Amino acid sequence: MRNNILYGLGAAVILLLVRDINLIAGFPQEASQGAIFKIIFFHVPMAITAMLCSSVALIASVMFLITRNFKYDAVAVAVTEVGLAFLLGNLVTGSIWARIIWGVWWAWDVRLTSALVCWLLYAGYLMLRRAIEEPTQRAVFAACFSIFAFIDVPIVYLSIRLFRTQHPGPVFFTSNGSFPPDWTAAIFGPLGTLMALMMLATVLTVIRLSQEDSQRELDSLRRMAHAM
Amino acid sequence: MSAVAIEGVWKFYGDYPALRDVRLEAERGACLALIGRNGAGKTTLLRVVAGFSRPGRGKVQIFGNEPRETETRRQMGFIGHGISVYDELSAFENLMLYAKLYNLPNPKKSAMEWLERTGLERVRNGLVREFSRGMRQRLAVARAFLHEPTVLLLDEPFTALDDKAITVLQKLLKEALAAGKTIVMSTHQLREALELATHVALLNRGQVAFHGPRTPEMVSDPGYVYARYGEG
Amino acid sequence: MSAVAIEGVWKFYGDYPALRDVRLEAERGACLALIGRNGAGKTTLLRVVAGFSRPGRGKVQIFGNEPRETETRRQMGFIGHGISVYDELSAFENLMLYAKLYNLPNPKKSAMEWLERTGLERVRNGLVREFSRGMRQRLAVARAFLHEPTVLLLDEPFTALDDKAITVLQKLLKEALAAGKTIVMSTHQLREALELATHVALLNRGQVAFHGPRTPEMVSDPGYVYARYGEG
Amino acid sequence: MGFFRQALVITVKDLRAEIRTKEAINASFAFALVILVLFSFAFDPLEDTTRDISGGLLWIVFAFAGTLILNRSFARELPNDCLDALIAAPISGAALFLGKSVANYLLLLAVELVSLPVFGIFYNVRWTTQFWQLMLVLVLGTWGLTLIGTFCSALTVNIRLREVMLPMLTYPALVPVLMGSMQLTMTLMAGKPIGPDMVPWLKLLAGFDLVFTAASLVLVEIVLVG
Amino acid sequence: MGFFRQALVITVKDLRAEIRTKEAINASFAFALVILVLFSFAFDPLEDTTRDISGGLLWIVFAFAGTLILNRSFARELPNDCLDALIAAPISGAALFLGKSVANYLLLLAVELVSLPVFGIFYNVRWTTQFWQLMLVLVLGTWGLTLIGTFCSALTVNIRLREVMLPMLTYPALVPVLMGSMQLTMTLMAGKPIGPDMVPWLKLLAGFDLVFTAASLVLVEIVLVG
Ligand code: HEM
Ligand SMILES: Nc1ncnc2c1ncn2[C@@H]1O[C@H](COP(=O)(O)OP(=O)(O)OP(=O)(O)O)[C@@H](O)[C@H]1O
Ligand SMILES: Nc1ncnc2c1ncn2[C@@H]1O[C@H](COP(=O)(O)OP(=O)(O)OP(=O)(O)O)[C@@H](O)[C@H]1O
Ligand SMILES: [Mg+2]
Ligand SMILES: [Mg+2]
Repeated sequence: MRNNILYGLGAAVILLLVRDINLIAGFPQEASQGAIFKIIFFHVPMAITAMLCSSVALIASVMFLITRNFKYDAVAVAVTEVGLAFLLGNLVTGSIWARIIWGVWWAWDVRLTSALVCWLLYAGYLMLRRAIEEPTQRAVFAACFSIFAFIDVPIVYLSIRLFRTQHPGPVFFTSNGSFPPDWTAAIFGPLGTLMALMMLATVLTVIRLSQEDSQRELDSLRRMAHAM
Repeated sequence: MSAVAIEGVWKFYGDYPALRDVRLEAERGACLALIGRNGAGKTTLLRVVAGFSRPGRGKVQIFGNEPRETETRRQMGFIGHGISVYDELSAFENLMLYAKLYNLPNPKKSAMEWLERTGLERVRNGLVREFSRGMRQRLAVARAFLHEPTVLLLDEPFTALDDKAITVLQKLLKEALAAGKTIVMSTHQLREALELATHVALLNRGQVAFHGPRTPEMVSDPGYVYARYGEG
Repeated sequence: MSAVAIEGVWKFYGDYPALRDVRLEAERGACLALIGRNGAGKTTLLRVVAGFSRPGRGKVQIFGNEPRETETRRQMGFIGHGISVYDELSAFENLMLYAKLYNLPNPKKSAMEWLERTGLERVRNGLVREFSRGMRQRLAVARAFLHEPTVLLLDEPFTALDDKAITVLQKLLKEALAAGKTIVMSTHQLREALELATHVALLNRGQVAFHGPRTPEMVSDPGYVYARYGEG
Repeated sequence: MGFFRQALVITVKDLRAEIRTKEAINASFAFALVILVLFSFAFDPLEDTTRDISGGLLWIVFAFAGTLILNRSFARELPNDCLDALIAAPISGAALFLGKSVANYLLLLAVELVSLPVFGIFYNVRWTTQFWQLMLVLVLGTWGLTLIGTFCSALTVNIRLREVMLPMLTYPALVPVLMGSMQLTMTLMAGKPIGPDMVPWLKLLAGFDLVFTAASLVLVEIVLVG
Repeated sequence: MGFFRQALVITVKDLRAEIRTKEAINASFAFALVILVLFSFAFDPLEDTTRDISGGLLWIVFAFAGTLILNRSFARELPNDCLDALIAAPISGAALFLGKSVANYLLLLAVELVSLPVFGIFYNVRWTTQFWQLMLVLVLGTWGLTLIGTFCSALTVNIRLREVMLPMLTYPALVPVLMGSMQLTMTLMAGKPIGPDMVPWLKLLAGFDLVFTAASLVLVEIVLVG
C-alpha cells in the first residue's frame, strides 16, 4: 500500500517535470541574459526545497529531543540527506549561471558563501553521525548539532535582503520585482517546478526513511548476534 | 523506603538492550555487590543509577527521588575508573573545588578533615601531578566522601589496586556501612567484594539472574553464585 | 642459558629511579610472576624486557640476545593493557597483518589456525569494532600467540576479566608452559597468577625484595610473600 | 548556591589550572605567530592591498589559534574522568558550560590582545585609530567564537576521532561570526568608523551571540547527560 | 622480509583502515573547503591581486587540511595500544615510518588533486596552463609536508597534550617546504613556466625532501623506542 502510493507519487513527479520543462521551453528568451536565464526555474525552487528540508530537520530534531522517539531521528537524517542533494543542485545551477553571466564560477558574496557554509554544516552533521557508534548518543548529539546548524539558514535567506550582494536581490513577491506573472506561476504555481521538486524530495525522503528503518533492524540483529 | 530502588529499568544501545527489566533494591545500610561477566551491564547499570545516562524505560529512585534532582545528587558519591581530580591543582584545591560545588557550609573545614582522614594533610599543597598512584587513589576517595554522601556507587573499586590499597578502601567502606550509608558496587574481584557485601546481584546479559542476601557459602567459594545461577 | 636474564637494570624517569639494579632470571619453561604494590615498577620492567624502552644501566638478554634484535623480537609475544588489534579491520585481516609482519612462512594458514584455536573462525570477516569484549580479548590472545613466541610477556593479563575468561587464558598459558615456553607476567591478582607461576619475584619501589620458586604456602595464602618480604 | 556562583567556581578552576601550566595559552599564542609567518609568505605584508585585507587575516589567526584553547576546554576533563564528577555534582550543565565559556573567553581575549600589537608590527597596520570600536567588535566576535568552540568541544568530548571531527564541526559553524567580525574589522583597520552600511553586520554579530548563548545553554545539559 | 616489503605491509594496512571509514580523508577535504571559505572573506577572490597570491593560499590550505590526515597517522595506533605490537614486531622503525609516510602521501595527494579544481573554480584561477610542472611541485612539496607531519605525529604520539603540541611543532617545521612550494606555485599559477630564477627554489625543495627523508628514517627508531 505504502509502496503503491510512493510509485504513484514518483510517476506524478515525472509527469509534472515533463510538463514544466515543456512549458518553460515555450517561454520567450529573457532580454539581457538569453536562454540561460531559464535555469532560474530550477535554481530557485531547489534552494527553497533545501531550506524546507532543513526546517523539517530542525523540527524533527527538536521533536526527537523531546520525545526520544527514534522515528524522528530517522526523519532528520533522511530529510537532511535529501536537502543536501537539493542544495547541491542549487549550488551547481547557480555556478553554471554565474559562469555564463558573470564570467566566473563563483563570486564570494554573502548569499553564495552562506549557502556553501550551510552545505558544509549539514555535511558535518552527517559526518558527526558516522563518528558516533552508539545509536542513542548519535541521535542526541546529531539533533543538537542540527539545531545549531539551522542558525545559518536564516542568514542564507536574509543575506540578499540585508547586504549588498553580487547575487541578485529579491525578485519574487516584492513590489519592485518585474517578474512576469506566468513565469512566477511556472515556479510557484500549483503545478510549478517548486511543487514538483518538493514532491520529489518527499519521495526521496520516504525511500531513505525505509532504508534507515531496515538498517536499524539489521544493526540490532547484528548486535544481538554478537552479544550471544 | 529503599535507599536505591531500580524499577524495571531497560537501557538500549540502539536497539540492543544492555539492561533488560532490571529490578533491584538496596536498603539503607546495605552493600549490594553487582557481579556478572564482561559485558553483562554492570557499568551501564551503575551509570544509569548515578544519572549519567537516562534509562530507556523504567526508573531509578534514590530515597524516592529522581537521580538527576539536585537534592539526590548531593547525597550521591560516585567512584568510576578515573580518579576525577585535576592534575594541575593541589590536593587541597581539588577538595575545595568540590566542596564549593556541593555548596558545603564550611568548604575549608570539610576539605581539611578529609585530607586528614585519608592521610594526605602533609602533602595538601602538592600538585596532584606529582602524586604517586596510591596517593591519587586516596585523594579520589576523599573527593567522593567529601560531601558525606549517603549512597555510594563504585565501579570496580578494587581493580588494579594492590592488597594494601584494597585493605584501606575496604576499611573505609566498612566504616561507611556502619554509619548507615548504602553502597552499590560492581566487581570482578568476588573475594574482596563478598567480604563487604550484604547483598549480591548477578547480572546476565542485562538481566538479573540472581538477587539475594549474601550467604556464608558465597564467601567460602566465590564462584558459587556463578555456578548456581549463571550460565556456567 | 636463561630464557630471560635481567642483569642489573636501572631505569630512570628523570632523576627518579623506577627500577634499581633489578636482577632476575627465568629459565626455559618457567613462569615468573612479578608482584608488587602500585608503582613498584612492574610495568616499567616488562617494557624494558620487551625492548619498548631502554634501561638506563644494565641489560636484558633473551636467550643471550638483546631485546631489540630482530631474532629476539620474533621469539617474543607481548600482551599489554590494550588488545593491539585494529577496530577497522576484520579479525582475519588483523591476524594476516601480523603474520606478514612476522614473516611467517604461510600467513594465511597461521591466521586461520589461530582463529580456530580461539574460537573465532565463524566471525573471521567481522570488523573488530563490532566485537564484544570477550571476543576482542580472544583475538588479542590469538595475535600474541600467532607467531609461536617462546617468551611471553604479560602485563596484568587477568585484570578486568571475568572468571570464565580468566579460565580460558589460564588454560592457554598452561599449554604454553607445557610446550616449554617462558612466561613473565605482572599481576595484582595473586591467586590466579600463583596457580600458574613456577617462580615469584616481589618488586618493592623498583628493587627486587624477593625472588625464588613458588612454594605451596604462597598458593594457600597469597598474601604470604607480601607479609614476609614486603614492607608490610 | 546561585547559578552564577556555580559558574564562577568552574571559571576559577579552569583559569587556575590553565595559568598554572600555561600550556594552551602559550601554544595558542605561538600558533598565532606561526600562522602570521606562514601568511606573510603567501602575501607580501608591505603592499597596500595586504593592509586592506589585514582585518580578515587577523580573524583567521584568532580562529585558528583560539580553537587550540577552546578544544582543550572539555578535553581537559578527560584524563582523570573528571567530567563524571562534575556531572555528578549538584550543578546544572548550563552553569558548567557558562563557567567554562567565561574561562575560555578570558584566555582568548588575553591571547588576542597580545597578538594585536604583534600583528600591527608585522603587517604594518595602524590598528589603534578606532580603538574602542575595535574593542567592541573584538568583544562581540570573541564571545561568539568562544561559545561555538566550547559547545563543539562538549559535543565531541566523548566521541571517537575527536581531533578530526572538531575542526569539521567548529569552523563552518564559526563562519557567520567570523564573517561579521572580519567585515567590521576591515573597515576599522582602514581607519573608518562603523558607518550605517556596516550596522547590519554589527546587528548580525550581536544577534548571533544572543541566539547562540541561549541555544547552547539550553542544549548543553542534553549533550552532557544524554 | 625485505625492508620495502615490510613498509608495503604497513602502507596497505593504513590505507585499508582509512578507506574503510574514510574519516580522515573526508574531514581533510571538508576542512580544505572551509579554509577556502574563510580566506575568501579576507581577500576578494575576484581581484587580480588575489590571483597573484593564490599559489600561496593553495599551500596554506594543503598544509592545514593535510595535517588532519598526518596527525591521525600515529594517533590511529593509540586506541588499542597497537603501537606496542608494531614496535614489538620484527620490523624496523624506519620501515614502519616509511610505510606510514607512503600511506599518508597517497591520501594527501588524493585530497590535493580533488582540491585543485575546486580551488580553481572558487578562486577563478587557471591552474592547468603549466600542468606538468605544477604536478612536479605538488609531488615534491607534498612529500616534504608528509614527512614532517608524520614525523611530528610520531614524536608527539605518546605525550600529554598531543593536540596542543602538534601544531606548535609541525607548522614551524613546515615553513621551508611551504616557502619553496608557494614560490614555485605562484609562478606557475601566473601561467609562467619555472625559469632559471626559480630553479634554486626547486633545488631547495628537492634537497629538503632528500635530507628530511634521510634524517627521519634514521631518527624515527630513537623516537619510537626511546
Ligand atoms: C553558485 C552560485 C549561487 C548560489 C549558491 C545561489 C543561491 C541561491 C539561493 C540559496 C537562493 C534562495 C532562494 C530564496 O531566497 O528564495 C537563490 C535565489 C535566487 N538566485 Fe541564486 N545562487 C547562485 C547564483 C545565482 C546567479 C548567478 C543568479 C543570476 C544572476 C542567481 C539568481 C537568483 C535569483 C533571481 C533568485 C531569486 C531571488 C528571490 O527572489 O528570492 N543566483 N539563489
Ligand atoms: N557506549 C556503548 N555503545 C554501545 N554498546 C555499549 C556501550 N557501552 C556498553 N555497551 C554494551 O553494553 C553491554 C554492557 O556493557 P557494560 O560496560 O555495562 O558491561 P560490564 O558489565 O560493565 O562489563 P565489564 O565487566 O567488562 O566492565 C555490552 O554488551 C557492551 O558491548
Ligand atoms: N612515563 C613515566 N614518567 C614518569 N614516571 C613514571 C612513568 N611511568 C611510570 N612512572 C613511575 O615509575 C614508577 C613505576 O611505575 P609502574 O607503572 O612500572 O608501576 P607498576 O608496578 O606497574 O604499578 P601498577 O601496579 O600500579 O600498575 C611509579 O612510581 C611511576 O610513578
Ligand atoms: Mg564495567
Ligand atoms: Mg602496571
